[in-house]
Amino acid sequence: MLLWLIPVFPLAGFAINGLFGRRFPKAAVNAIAIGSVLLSFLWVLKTLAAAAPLNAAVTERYFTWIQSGSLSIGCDMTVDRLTAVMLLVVTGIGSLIHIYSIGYMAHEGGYYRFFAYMNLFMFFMLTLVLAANYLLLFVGWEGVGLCSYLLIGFYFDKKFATDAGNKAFIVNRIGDFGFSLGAFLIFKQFGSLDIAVMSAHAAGAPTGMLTAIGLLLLLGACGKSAQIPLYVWLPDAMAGPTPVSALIHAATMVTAGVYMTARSWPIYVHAPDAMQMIAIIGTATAFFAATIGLAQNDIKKVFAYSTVSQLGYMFVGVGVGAFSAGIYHLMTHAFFKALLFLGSGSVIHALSGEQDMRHMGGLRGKIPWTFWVMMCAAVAIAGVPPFAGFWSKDAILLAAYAHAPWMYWAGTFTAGLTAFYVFRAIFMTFFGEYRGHHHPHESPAVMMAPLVVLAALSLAGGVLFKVPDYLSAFFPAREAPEDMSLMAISTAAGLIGIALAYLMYVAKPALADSFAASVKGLYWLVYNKYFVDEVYDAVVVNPVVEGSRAVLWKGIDAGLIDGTVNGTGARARDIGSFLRLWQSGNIRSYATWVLFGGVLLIVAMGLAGGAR
Amino acid sequence: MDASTAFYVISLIKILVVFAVLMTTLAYLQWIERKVIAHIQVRPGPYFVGPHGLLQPLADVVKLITKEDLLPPYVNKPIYLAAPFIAVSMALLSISVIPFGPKIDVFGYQTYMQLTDLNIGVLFILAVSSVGVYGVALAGWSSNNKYALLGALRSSAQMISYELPLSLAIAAPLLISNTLSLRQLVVTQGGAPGHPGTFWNWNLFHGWQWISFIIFLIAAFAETNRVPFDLAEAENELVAGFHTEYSSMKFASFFMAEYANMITVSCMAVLLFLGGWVAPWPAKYGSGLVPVAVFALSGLIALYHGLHPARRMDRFSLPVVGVVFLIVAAVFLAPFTQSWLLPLFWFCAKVGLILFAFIWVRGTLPRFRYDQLMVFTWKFLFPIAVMNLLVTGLVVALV
Amino acid sequence: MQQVPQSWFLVLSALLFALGVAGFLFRRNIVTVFMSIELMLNAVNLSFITFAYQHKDVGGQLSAFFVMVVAAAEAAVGLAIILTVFKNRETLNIDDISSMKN
Amino acid sequence: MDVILFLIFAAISLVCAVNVVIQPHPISSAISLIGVMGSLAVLYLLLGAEFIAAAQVIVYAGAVMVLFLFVIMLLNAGRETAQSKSETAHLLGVPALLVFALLLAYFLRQRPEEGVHFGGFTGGSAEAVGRALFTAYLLPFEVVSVLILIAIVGAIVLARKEI
Repeated sequence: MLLWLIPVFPLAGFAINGLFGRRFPKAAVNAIAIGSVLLSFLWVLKTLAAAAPLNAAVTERYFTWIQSGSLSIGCDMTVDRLTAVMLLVVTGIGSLIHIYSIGYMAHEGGYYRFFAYMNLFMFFMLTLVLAANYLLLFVGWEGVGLCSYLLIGFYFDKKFATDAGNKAFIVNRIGDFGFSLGAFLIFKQFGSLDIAVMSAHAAGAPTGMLTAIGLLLLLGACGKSAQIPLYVWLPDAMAGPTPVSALIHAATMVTAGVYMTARSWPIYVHAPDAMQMIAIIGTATAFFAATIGLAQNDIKKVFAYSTVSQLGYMFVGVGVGAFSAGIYHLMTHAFFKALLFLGSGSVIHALSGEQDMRHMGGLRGKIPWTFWVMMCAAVAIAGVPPFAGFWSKDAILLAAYAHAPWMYWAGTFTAGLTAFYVFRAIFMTFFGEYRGHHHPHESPAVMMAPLVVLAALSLAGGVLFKVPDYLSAFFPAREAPEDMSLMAISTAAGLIGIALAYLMYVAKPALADSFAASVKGLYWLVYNKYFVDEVYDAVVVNPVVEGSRAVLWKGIDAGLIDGTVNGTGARARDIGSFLRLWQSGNIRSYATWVLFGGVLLIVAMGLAGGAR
Repeated sequence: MDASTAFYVISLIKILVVFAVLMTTLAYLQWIERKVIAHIQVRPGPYFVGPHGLLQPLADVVKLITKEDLLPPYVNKPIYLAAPFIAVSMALLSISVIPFGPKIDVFGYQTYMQLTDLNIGVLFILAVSSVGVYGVALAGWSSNNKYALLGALRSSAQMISYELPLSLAIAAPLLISNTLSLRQLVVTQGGAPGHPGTFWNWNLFHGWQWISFIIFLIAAFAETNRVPFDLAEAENELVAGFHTEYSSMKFASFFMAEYANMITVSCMAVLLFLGGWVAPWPAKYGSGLVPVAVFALSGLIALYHGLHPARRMDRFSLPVVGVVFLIVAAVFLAPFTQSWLLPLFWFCAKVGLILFAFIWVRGTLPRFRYDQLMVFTWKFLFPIAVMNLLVTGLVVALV
Repeated sequence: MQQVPQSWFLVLSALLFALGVAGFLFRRNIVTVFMSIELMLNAVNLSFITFAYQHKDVGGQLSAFFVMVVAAAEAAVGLAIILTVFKNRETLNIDDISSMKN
Repeated sequence: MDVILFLIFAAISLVCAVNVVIQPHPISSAISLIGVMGSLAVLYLLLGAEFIAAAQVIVYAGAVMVLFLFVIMLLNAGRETAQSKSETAHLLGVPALLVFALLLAYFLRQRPEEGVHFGGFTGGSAEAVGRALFTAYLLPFEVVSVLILIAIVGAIVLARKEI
C-alpha cells in the first residue's frame, strides 16, 4: 500500500525547501511545501479508500532497523481505524494550516525556513501516527518535539521566544524520560516493542507491571500533551507564529499523548489504577487550566489554556475507558481549536501584531468574516448543540458519569468555565468599542478560505464524523447509557457561561471589574496562574541549577575529572621527560631499537613454541 | 625423437627463424621508412646502394659495425654499457610471445607459430615494455650529459605517462574477449568454430571500440617515442636526446630497439583489435586469392616497368623483381602452403599497414611541445580511456 | 622431477629481509634507505606467496598484491617527501635530518 | 629443473640484494634492486603466482623503481660519505641483525617440509586473483583504492612549489 509515501512526501518537501529554499522564490516554496502536504493528504485518502473498511490492521515492514540478540525492531508502519482518524486529522488540518500560512507568513523573514520546519513536523507527526512499534513512535515523538522547539523559537532574535522553545524542550525531556522507561519495561515484559505483540499478550501480564508501564507512559503523555504537572510549557509556546500554535500546539502534536495512551489501551484496561490516574490528572488539568483561562488578557494565552483544559477532557475520556470519546474529542477539538487559533491569528494579523484583548473590541464590523468564523468555533467549544464540541464533550461527560459522578460534575463546571472564557474573549475582541489604535483590515482570501472550511467542520463535524461508531469495534465497548438529563445539565452549564460572559462584558462591562475586585485574592491567584512557574523555579529549577553548579561542575567535573585527566597528563609528561633522553633524534638508532625488539619478539615466540 | 627433444629442437628452430626474420625486418623497416618519407617529401630517397637503394640497410650495418666505438671518459661506464643492451633485449623479448599464425604441422609435429604462449601474454608485454624504460633512462643518466639527461627524463616521463592510457585501452578489448592470452584473443575474434567470421567480428568494430583503438595507437606512438611525440630526441633542442653520446653498435642498438618496439606495438594492435592472422572474410568467399592477386599484380607492374625502363638499370632489376613476385604468387596457390602462409600473409599485411601509419604520421605531423604532451595525456587521453573502460566494463557486465 | 623444499623460499625471504634491514641500518643516503624498505617489502611478499602455495589459497597472493599497491603509494608519497626535504635542506644524508630532536 | 631455476634466481636475487646494501652509489643500488625484483618475479612464477609476477614487474620494476631512478637523477644523488653519526646502529645493530637473520632462518627450517614444483598450484591466474579480489577481498580492495587516492593527493601537495 506504500504507506511510507505518506510521511515521505513532507520529508521531501523539507529536504528541498530546507536545502535550496533560500534561493527559491516564494511561489516555489509555497508550491513545494503545500504540494507535499496535499499530496500526503491525497495519498492518505487513496490508501484509506483502498483499505476500507479496515476491520483489521494493515502492517507493512520495510526493513529491519535494529537487530541485536532477541531484540528485533523493524521499520514497520501500520494503519488501522485509529490511525485512519489521526491521519485524516493530521494531514487534513495540516493542509489547511499550510495554506493559511501563505497569507499569515507573507511578510515574515525566514519564509522558506518556516515551511521547511512545518514539513519536517508533518513528517515526524505522520511517522508517529503510522508507527507500528514504540521505538518508531518514539522517533516521531522526539521529532515533533524537535520541530516544536524549532518553531516556538522561530523568531530566534527574540529572547522570550528562544526561552519558550528551551522550556518546551526541557519540560518534554521529563515526559520523554518516562516514555523511554515505559518502552524499556514493555520490552522487558513482552520481549518486543511491537504494538501488535503488546496487544496480544497484555491480558496475561502481571497487573503491577502493567500499572508501572501505564504510569510511565502517562508521564510521557503528560509532557507531550501538557497535563499537570508538565503543562507549563504550552502557554509559553505561544511565542511561535500563530499557524504553529494552531497546528502543533492545538490540533496535532499535543494530542499525541492522547493518541499514544489510546493506542496503548490494552495496557490500560488491565491496569485500572493507571487509568484512574489518567482520569484524575485529566479532570484536574481541565479544571485548573480553565480557571487560569478566565483571567488572561492575551488572546493566544486564553486559547492556550483552553487547549490545556480541552486536552484534560480528552484524558478524562481515555481515563474513564471511553477511548473512542477521547479520540472523538481530539478530532472535534482539532477543528475548533485550530479555527480559534487561526482566527485569533487573523485578528492579530488585522491589528498588525496586537495580542492584548484590552486593546481590541468592536471588531465585529471591521473584520466580519473573521468574527463569524470565530463565532462558529466558539459555539462549538462551548458545547452548544448540535455543533461539534457538544457531541464529543457529551460523550466524555456521559462516560465520566458512568465511571465516577464527581468527575462529571467537575467536567460540567469546567464546561461552564470554558464557555465563559471563550465568549469573554469573543466579546472583548469583537464587541463594544474599539480600544486600540491600529487600523484593522480583513485578512486575504488565502487565509480566510481555510477558516471557512474549518468553520464548517466545527459546526457539522460532530454530526458528520461519528468517531465513536467508527471506532466501536476497535476499542473495548464501554457502554454509557444515554441520559438526556445529564446532557441537558452540561448544555445548560455552557449556556450559563455564555450568558454570564455576555452580562459581564457586553451588557454591563463594569460588572467584570467589580466582580474581580470582590474576589481580589482569588483573582490575583488566578491571574498569576497560581504561581506554578514560580513554584517550579523555586522547587525544581533553581536547586538543579545550583546543585549542578556547585557539585557537578565545581566539584566533580573541575575537581575530580579534570584533576584525573590533568594528573595523568602531568605524570605522562614527567615520565616522558625522563624517557626522552633515549631519543637521540637519529632515525637509524631508532630503527636499531625496533630491530632489537623484533629479535626479542622472535626469541619469545620461539621459547613459547609459537613458530611452527 | 621423443616429445621433449622435439619441443626443444622446434623451439630452437623457431627462435632462429624469428630472430633472423626480425633482424632483417628491422633493417629493412629503416629502408622502407626512409623511402616512404622521401616519397612523401617528393624526393627519391636512398638510391645508389643496390637497385633502388635496396642494399642500403646492409651498407648501414657494415658502417655501424666498423665504426669506432667511442667511450667518453666522463660516463658511468657499467651503466653506460648496459643501457643499450637493456633497451634492445627488452624490445626483442616481447616478440617472443607474439603469435604470428595458428597451429601448424611441421613434419608431423604440431606447433604454434609463436615462440611461447603465455596465458598472461598481454601482461607480459606490458611488463617487458615497462622495463624498457630503463634503457632510455639509464642511458641518459649515465652519459653524464645534460642533453642526454633531459632527453632521458623527458622520454621516460612520457613513457610512464602514456603507459596508463595504453594499458586502459588494451583492457577494453581484453574485457570483450575475456582472456589475457594473445592466442585466445585472436581465436575469439575469428568467429565461431566452423563458421569463420568476417572483419565485423574484430574488436575494432565491436561497438565503439574504435575509440580504444585510437587511444591505443596514440599512446603507442608515444610509447615508442615516435613523431609527433619524439621529444626525447628533439634535435633542435636536445641534440639527439638520450643517445647523444652513443655511437657505433650501441647507437644501432637503440635504433633497433625503437624499431623493434614499433613492430611489437603494431603486432599488439593487430592482435588486440584487427583479428590477428584471421582473414577479413572467410576463405570460401575468396580471401585466399587476395595475396595471389596482390603479388601477381605487383609482379606484372614491375615487369611492365621493366619493359619500359626509366633508367638503364631498371631493365634488369625490375623484371627480376616482377618474376620473384609472380613466383611468390604461385607459391600462395600451392595447396600445402595455404595453412600457414595465408595467416602469415594477413598478419604481416595488417602489421605492415600499422607500420605504414607510423611512418606516414612521421612524414606529416609536427612535434608536440613538452607541456602539451603531458597535458594531452593526463587531461584528455587518460580520462577518455578511463571512461571508455568503465563503459565497456559496464556493457560487458550487463550484456 | 625434483622439488624445491618450501623452507628454501622462506629462508631466502628471511635473508632478503635481513639484507633490507642491514641497508636500512647502515646506509646514510635517504634514497638508499627507502630502497632497503622496498627490499624488505619484497622479501615479505615472497613469504606471502610461498604461504599461498603451501595452503593452496590465493589469499596469500592477494596480500602480496596489497603490499605492492601500498608500496607504490608509499613510494609516491615518500619520494615526494624526499624531494621536499632536499629542496629545503640540500642534503640526502639521513643523519643530518634530525630536527625532531629538541 | 625447478631446483636449478630456484638456485639460479635465488642466487641472483641474493647477490643483487647484497649489492643494494653495499653499493656506494644509489643508482647502482636501484639497478640491483630491479634485479632482485625481476628474479623474485621468476620465483613467483615458480610458486604459481603468475598474475602477481606480472604485477611485480609492472608495478615495482616498471613504476616504483622508475620513480626512484627519477628522484636519484633529479637530485643528482652522489656517493655516500663515509662518516656516520649513529653509534647505536653499529654497536647494537650488527649483532642484533645477525641474531635476527639466524633466528629467522632457524625457525623457518623447523617447518614441515613440502616440495615446491612448477604447476603445483594453479590458483594464481589473473582470473582467480580477480575473482578473489572482487568477492572475498572487496573491502580491502576498495580501501586500498582510497589509500591510493590519498597518496596521489599527498604527492601532489608535497610536490607543489609553494608549501
